[in-house]
Amino acid sequence: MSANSPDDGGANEGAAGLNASRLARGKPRELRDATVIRFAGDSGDGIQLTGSQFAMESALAGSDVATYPDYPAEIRAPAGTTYGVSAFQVHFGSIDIRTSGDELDVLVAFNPAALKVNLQDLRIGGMVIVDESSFTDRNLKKADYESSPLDDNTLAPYQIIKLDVTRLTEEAVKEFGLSSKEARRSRNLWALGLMLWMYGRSRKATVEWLRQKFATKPEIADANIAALNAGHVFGETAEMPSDVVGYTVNAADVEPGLYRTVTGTDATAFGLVAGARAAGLGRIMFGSYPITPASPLLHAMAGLADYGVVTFQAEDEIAAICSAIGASYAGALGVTASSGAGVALKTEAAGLAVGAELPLIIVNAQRAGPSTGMPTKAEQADLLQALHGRHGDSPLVVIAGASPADCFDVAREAVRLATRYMTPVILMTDAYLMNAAEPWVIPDVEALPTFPVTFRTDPEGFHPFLRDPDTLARPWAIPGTPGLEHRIGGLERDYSTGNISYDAENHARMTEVRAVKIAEIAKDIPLQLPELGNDSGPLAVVGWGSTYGPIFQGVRRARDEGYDVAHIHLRYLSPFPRNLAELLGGYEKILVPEMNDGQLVSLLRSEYLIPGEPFTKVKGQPFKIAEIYEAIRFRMEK
Amino acid sequence: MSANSPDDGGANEGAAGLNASRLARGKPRELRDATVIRFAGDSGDGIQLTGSQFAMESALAGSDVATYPDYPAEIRAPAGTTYGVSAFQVHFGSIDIRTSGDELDVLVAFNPAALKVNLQDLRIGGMVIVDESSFTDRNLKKADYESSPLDDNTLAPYQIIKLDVTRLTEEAVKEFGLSSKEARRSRNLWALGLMLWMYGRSRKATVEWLRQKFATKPEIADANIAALNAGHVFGETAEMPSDVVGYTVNAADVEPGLYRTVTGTDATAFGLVAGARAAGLGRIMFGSYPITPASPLLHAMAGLADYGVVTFQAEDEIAAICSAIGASYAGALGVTASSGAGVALKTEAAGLAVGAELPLIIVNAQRAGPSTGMPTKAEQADLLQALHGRHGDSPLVVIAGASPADCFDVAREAVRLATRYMTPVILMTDAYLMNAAEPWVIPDVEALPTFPVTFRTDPEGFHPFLRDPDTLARPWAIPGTPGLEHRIGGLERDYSTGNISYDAENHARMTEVRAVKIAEIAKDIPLQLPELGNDSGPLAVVGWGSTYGPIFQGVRRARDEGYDVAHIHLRYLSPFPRNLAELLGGYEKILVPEMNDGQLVSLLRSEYLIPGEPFTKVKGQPFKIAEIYEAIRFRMEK
Amino acid sequence: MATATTDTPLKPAAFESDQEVRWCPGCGDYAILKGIQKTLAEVGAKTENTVFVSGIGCASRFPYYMSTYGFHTIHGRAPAFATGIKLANPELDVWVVSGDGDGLSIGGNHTLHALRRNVNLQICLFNNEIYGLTKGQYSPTSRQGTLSPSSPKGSVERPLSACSFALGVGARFVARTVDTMLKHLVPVLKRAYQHEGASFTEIFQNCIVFNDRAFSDFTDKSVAAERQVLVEHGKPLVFGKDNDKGLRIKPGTLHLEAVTLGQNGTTVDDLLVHNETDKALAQLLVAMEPPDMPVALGVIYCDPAPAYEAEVESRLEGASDGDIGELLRRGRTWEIGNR
Amino acid sequence: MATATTDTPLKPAAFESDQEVRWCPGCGDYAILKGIQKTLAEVGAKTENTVFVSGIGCASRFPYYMSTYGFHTIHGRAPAFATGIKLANPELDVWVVSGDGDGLSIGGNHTLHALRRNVNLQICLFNNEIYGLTKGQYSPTSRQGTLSPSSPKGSVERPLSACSFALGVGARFVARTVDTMLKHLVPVLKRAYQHEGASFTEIFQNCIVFNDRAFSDFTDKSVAAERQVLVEHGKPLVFGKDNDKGLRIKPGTLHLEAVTLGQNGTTVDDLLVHNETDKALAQLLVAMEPPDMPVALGVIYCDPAPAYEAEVESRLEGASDGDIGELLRRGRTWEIGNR
Ligand SMILES: Cc1ncc(C[n+]2csc(CCOP(=O)(O)OP(=O)(O)O)c2C)c(N)n1
Ligand SMILES: Cc1ncc(C[n+]2csc(CCOP(=O)(O)OP(=O)(O)O)c2C)c(N)n1
Ligand code: SF4
Ligand code: SF4
Ligand SMILES: [Mg+2]
Ligand SMILES: [Mg+2]
Repeated sequence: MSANSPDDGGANEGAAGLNASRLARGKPRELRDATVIRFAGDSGDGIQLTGSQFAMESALAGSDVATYPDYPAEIRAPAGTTYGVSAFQVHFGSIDIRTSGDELDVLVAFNPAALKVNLQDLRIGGMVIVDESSFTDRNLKKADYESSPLDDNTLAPYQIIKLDVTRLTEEAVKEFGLSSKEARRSRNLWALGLMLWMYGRSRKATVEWLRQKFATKPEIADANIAALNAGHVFGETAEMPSDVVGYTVNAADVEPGLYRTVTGTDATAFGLVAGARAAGLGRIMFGSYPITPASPLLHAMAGLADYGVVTFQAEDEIAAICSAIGASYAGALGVTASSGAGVALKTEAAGLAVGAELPLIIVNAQRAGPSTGMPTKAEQADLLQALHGRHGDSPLVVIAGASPADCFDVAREAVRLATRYMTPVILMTDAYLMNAAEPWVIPDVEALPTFPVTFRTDPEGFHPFLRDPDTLARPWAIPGTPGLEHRIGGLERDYSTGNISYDAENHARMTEVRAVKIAEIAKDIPLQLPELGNDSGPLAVVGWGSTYGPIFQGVRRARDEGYDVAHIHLRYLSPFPRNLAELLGGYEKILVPEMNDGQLVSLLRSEYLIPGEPFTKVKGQPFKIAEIYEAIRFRMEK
Repeated sequence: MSANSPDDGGANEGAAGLNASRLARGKPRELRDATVIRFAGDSGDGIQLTGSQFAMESALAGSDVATYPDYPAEIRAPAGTTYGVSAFQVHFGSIDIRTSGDELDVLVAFNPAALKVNLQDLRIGGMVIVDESSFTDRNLKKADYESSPLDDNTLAPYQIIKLDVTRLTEEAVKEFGLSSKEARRSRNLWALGLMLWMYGRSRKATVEWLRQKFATKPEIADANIAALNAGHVFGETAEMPSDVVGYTVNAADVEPGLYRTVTGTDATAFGLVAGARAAGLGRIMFGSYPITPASPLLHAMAGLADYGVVTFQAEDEIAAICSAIGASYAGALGVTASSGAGVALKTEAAGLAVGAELPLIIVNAQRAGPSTGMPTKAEQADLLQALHGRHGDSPLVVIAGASPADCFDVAREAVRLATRYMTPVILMTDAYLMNAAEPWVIPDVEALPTFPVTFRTDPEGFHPFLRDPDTLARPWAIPGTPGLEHRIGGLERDYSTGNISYDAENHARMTEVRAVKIAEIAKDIPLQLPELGNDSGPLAVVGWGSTYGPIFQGVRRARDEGYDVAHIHLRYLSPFPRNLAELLGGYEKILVPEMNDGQLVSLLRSEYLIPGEPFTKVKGQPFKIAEIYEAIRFRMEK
Repeated sequence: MATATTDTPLKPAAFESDQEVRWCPGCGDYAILKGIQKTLAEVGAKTENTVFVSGIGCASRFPYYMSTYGFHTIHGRAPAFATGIKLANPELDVWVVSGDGDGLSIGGNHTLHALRRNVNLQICLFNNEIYGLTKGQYSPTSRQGTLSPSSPKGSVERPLSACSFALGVGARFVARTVDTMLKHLVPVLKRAYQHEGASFTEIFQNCIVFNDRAFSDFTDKSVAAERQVLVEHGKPLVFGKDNDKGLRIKPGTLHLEAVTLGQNGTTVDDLLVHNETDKALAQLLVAMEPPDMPVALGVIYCDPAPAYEAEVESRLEGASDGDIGELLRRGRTWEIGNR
Repeated sequence: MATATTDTPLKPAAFESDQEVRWCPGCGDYAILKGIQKTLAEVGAKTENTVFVSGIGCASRFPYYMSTYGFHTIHGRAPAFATGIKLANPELDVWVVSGDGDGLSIGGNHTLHALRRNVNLQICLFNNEIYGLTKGQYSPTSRQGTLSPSSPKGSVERPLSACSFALGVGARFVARTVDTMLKHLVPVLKRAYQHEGASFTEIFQNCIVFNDRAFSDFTDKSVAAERQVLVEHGKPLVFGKDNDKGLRIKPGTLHLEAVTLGQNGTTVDDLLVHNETDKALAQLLVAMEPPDMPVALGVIYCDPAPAYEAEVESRLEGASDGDIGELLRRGRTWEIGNR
């Protein structure tokens, strides 16, 4: 196929490309189950777009995919610096993919800094593709390389492909008469074209996307498409080193359905609106104050006005949660989201929501602490804060998302529990979950179960702390309702009138009912089942939150090798599932991997007196599959 | 002795009174080990003064004493209302007294409301003294009594003494020509005089105090003294019901020394200044925002300017703790104090102090929660918040005072640990501890051990996170020191330079060193010993904080009756004493009484996997000795 | 303000709750309570559409004594709760009751941003220049040198002027009245109620227990007439027992001066006429202090602009029931069939 | 300000730290960094006596780039930390560096109270009318209608005027300057440094990435002269390319108007002379906005009063080493002998 007519390619163009290349290079493509590619360069190099497009083409070709973007901590660091490096990782394959991958099979580095920062993650024997022309003395210095890694034997352990991508791109776009600065901007598309060739992927979606994006500047679109095609052709023709072959990654055998990719951020936003709809609530009042990595959720919600979302960018996190509580008091679904320091500021008001027994959802996108810590890095160290980080005995619901797509279900569940039990719900996610993306079978929202709320309207026998005998929830009686005028607040309330009470017995009774109300929710949530393995045996690996992927894969690998190990993953942290004691009791050893100093394990030990063993990683990074696998082997062999 | 010359009374005037009364009434005084008296009336009735004076006279007579004031929740409720009742309880005796007492032996009620609210605490057969004249229909209605308890048999189970105290007082002060309104004001002194007679106490201190207080209004002083003496005479002469006798409470066999009474508030304030002095720190910067029951500590500190204390009444609790951290950064001792909601607001900044590793003392005067809860009532429900109520893994030191006087030692210890280990220390007290008072042997502060701090001055090899190999503390390098200019903050810091670092391994290392630094403090604190009982056996009752008194007495009572039970009381909650696992391991059962939903017990279970049993009381009131005792018996007999 | 309808207006008593009022006998809050109940009756407010939101403090006990909806929240945050309530249901009449500590110390920032955003709330600040509920510590409005449990040698801090603050942060309605001046308080609060957007009303309130007579220098019957100027839009700024004094621009300056009518020929026509839309005038009026100048009371500034929640609603462009299924399918999707 | 001594003053470079500056290329913060280093050199500040305290934000990264003491604290609280530092050691020169979000959104209340108390701090607010570090959401100073990730349909909120706010809460020194106007910025900051008590300086700062050219309407070379009035105490308020324009009191009002010299006989003598102690004038100056009026830059208000920490120290009356043993024995005590 010619570079000028890419559009004749199509869904099965990967196959076409495959034949083409066999003809061209006489070498057959090799088959791969799964591959991890990382694109890395300056923030200015369009790395994120390149990566997402590659992921998209892979998904369209039927692969299972997981991606993770790695933005620099600085807003826009000077070009060529190590701290300015932006990266995007794509893990795709014909098997099911649940993490963005342990080690890199291919690293595409647009400059020395990108190589410097990312090389450590490339597996021995992996492929590194660099743009020679960017390895100038100046750039080498910025990346503080004494000598060029292209000349010394830094890259000896790897398969290195040096290409003058810049020149090749410039040639490809010559005809469109762009400045060489503009031309350089297409480098990423040239490299994308090459990688799409290498994995036998179509360019169709990318071409469409470019046409759309540059609708107003067709010449830019054409130039970019030319660069894309040139990279592809470069692979097809014999210009590549002879030891380089193309690969075939077959379609994964995944659940049939209509797919899209979602980040944890998207999924949470979708889940919240779907949950409010299922509850029959016309409005979500999302009060928040920007903070990394929770801000994207504020941005996403701000785009959902047509779905009943009002966003309020408050002056601080305290005003944010208070506005959300006020909104719930007035009959909307009050939601607030934050991270680290911002969540700490919400603890006083969260206590009021517990005492006043109002629905509220607090999304905690955890990041590495303590204090400001490492704002862009993931951690799970706020679990104990979620459970105990308020003054007084103030029980509430805590649930956690396990994967980007899982956040949809968890967000809906948060709405159900908050409204059904008139309680705050803390929804735990983290920097990894919020930014990572994976394909998602779009659910038929109409078909999902609903859980309509009923606002109290009957004045007969009403008082604000009258309890539903089943749920122990108090009535949701909202301003505007004649005959239900009442006063609530943070002072202790009388069990049988709702008025202020300093009575000793009453306080004991109210403290107990608040605790029982939450504890009894265990009856209304699913029994805990292992994700993998038997419901008893020598070892269970117990996790929560974003460690799902690596634990699942690590346990699976161990099981494939014959180890009798189970994976148990908790969505419900407060209350715990009612059969958890029994389930955990069935294993000889309990191993609890967490991205913190051992928080869930301390809860399990205290709750069930089981000798759970912590396995902690506090590096602001997800576990690797291999780390989990090794931890299992080590414990089962000794 | 005549009412006009009270001053000839003296230290042994109690005895004199005793002879006098034997002569007068021909009835010998009965001996009592210990007695609990509560004075109760309107806030306007001078109840607090009456009670404290009685306590003082008892202490001066050599009794051991413990007192507890019970202020109304409202600032100044309308006269005669139940919610406007003010009370003051005095427990005194010749045995050692560690609580303000379970049940009342004597209730002095100045009006119906006072009777209504307090009668429930009077033991069957106890004595109730009322001012008849205040039992008007109006007052009875305010206290919502259908019929007068003086006429129906409400008081049948008790020994009731009806006196027209108002008239008797008016007569006594007639000669001074006060208005009957003013005269009425002396009712409390008349009653005090009577009680002082009943327990064979001197009036000397009270007379001196009145002369001093009304130095400028001698006629008021005279009137009050006359009322005081009249009450005393009334007891001595035959006017009392024949079944009423006087009592003798002998001096207690207490540690010799110079005594004063202290509340937990006083003791904490004294301990902080003594601690700063021992550390060689010239200034305490006490930043706080008023909140019940912590405000009195702010007031106390505001009075200690001459001892190096600067107080800053901040705009809120966040500014309060931030100002304290800033002060510590600049080389003073930063201290902040609050309660409930206010402590919740400090959690974000506390995390910064953990990350920046600066000395800081946070006093938490716990009150009943959640949210605003019951501001004047005591609770211990902030323990888990103290340990885990921050985002991220952020370990710090948590210690607790056990009795009013103990707060002096604990406050000094807080200063030692905060400065030696460059760490925040949370000092836990509660509404009971802060307000309760007990006699205290004034220590020779000069003789107490010192723990001088050394500010870093040597630029050689300096960086802000250089660690002392013994303590793992970083240097305290304060602005103004040439050559040590440096920058610190909340972002993760590089282990070996102190500069900002997002490095994965470094974060893991710093997280660990922060944890180890606190854990290793266990080497620098005393081994845990039982307060009572053996270091192994069938049952240990484990407590912390203000439950000390009732647990100690309850365990002692049980031991007196032959039960082999031990009392273990924890001052150190983080880290725990290094021998705690071993010690607790020595008992078959562990019972943990707490004024919360079971917080310490959850820590012990998680930490040591011991099946500690919670014994909770969440009523905003201290445990009664009998409650502890019964709980022990119940567990040891079944 | 919002949907007050006037069919069979309720009597003041209809706004009393069944709870016993528990302020100290003689507290200025009692008079304000009566005044607000009278105001609600006169504007024809409905109990079910009215919400009183407060923080913590003696003043903040207010909602318990009203028969409307009420939310006694946490210290200093009432304006944030109230904003959320308006964003959930703009139809409600929402009043914020706060104290000088609650609204200007811990809550200063929320008061600031509610005023800046112009959320349609009636913010009533009961200023007794002291922390009442916590037993008498000085507050951000206490005069310098105030003796209190936390300032035994007299407070050091300079007081904040509540109204200067409100004007400085962009409030579009600023008024001032006195607890005991029922005849003045009610009409002022009616104006506040009728004002679209955030209204800020400072009510001088006497704390008889911890700061008695804090305002007597201009509220005592004996001096009131000479020490108060009751401003009214369009009327000359006259004051004094015999209306013989007035305010005018000190010629050639940006300042006001008090003059006596008749004296060297000054007549009413020389006096400044109050213009409540003139912010510069408002700033000068709120800064006046006795003895040299009278204290300005009444609606000092009123210059309406669209309310925050109204503009938020307009941004929503109606549709709030969008098809979520369609939302999820939007953008790049792909079908995977059975294999 | 405090103990700057002038023996062998340091060069600006001496105030640079060894840390690589990591703002975006072209960020206005670079120019301010240079300006402050120059200021410190010129006033003869000492690195060991100087502390920079900041909150969180791009602006708040500032302390890392200075060779002085520095504390990068938490978001919005810098003034509270700085107050504690001054109360621990009044001798230190303490600067607060903050952004419009840090200092006016989450931190508004602390800025307010530090200014009200008049703590001797140099508060520099880098106003780029955007949240830079969190990637471009609108801030409390953003113009209405600002398009940002959190306001896809344009922001609804009315912006706060930093200087009106500062004047409203009782600041005694209020100044304004521009990141790129080094020759103006340095003298203004020197004044701020020399001012006893809290100084508030708003620095218009260009965020090239998220809010580029936010101030170009009055900072662009082409328009600067016509759109800026550089105020100087005692000098007439003149502006314009050819100094042919000026400000005067609109006769008979409390307002300012811009006039052109020469036109219907106006001369310099008709113009208002800047008086930095005149608060009313200051309030009018900070409220001026283009195109009708020029933006006022320079020391707009300066009317010193005793600094907070100085008055605190005076209350201490020296003695701080009182005999603690004596303290404990004070009041009622009694001796219990051996029995
Ligand atoms: C977070 C928090 N901090 C402090 C308090 C204690 N507190 C309650 S009311 C109050 C101040 C009351 O003063 P003001 O707002 O002027 O109201 P007033 O009692 O004078 O009417 C304080 C400090 C609290 N309840 N919550
Ligand atoms: C408690 C808390 N809330 C939110 C954040 C996230 N955050 C960091 S900086 C910032 C605002 C930055 O804007 P500005 O103060 O104007 O500084 P700039 O970056 O524009 O210089 C926010 C919201 C945080 N770090 N801490
Ligand atoms: S303390 Fe003061 S403000 Fe509070 S109720 Fe009593 S008088 Fe009123
Ligand atoms: S984001 Fe804006 S303010 Fe922040 S460094 Fe970049 S240009 Fe400067
Ligand atoms: Mg007040
Ligand atoms: Mg900004």
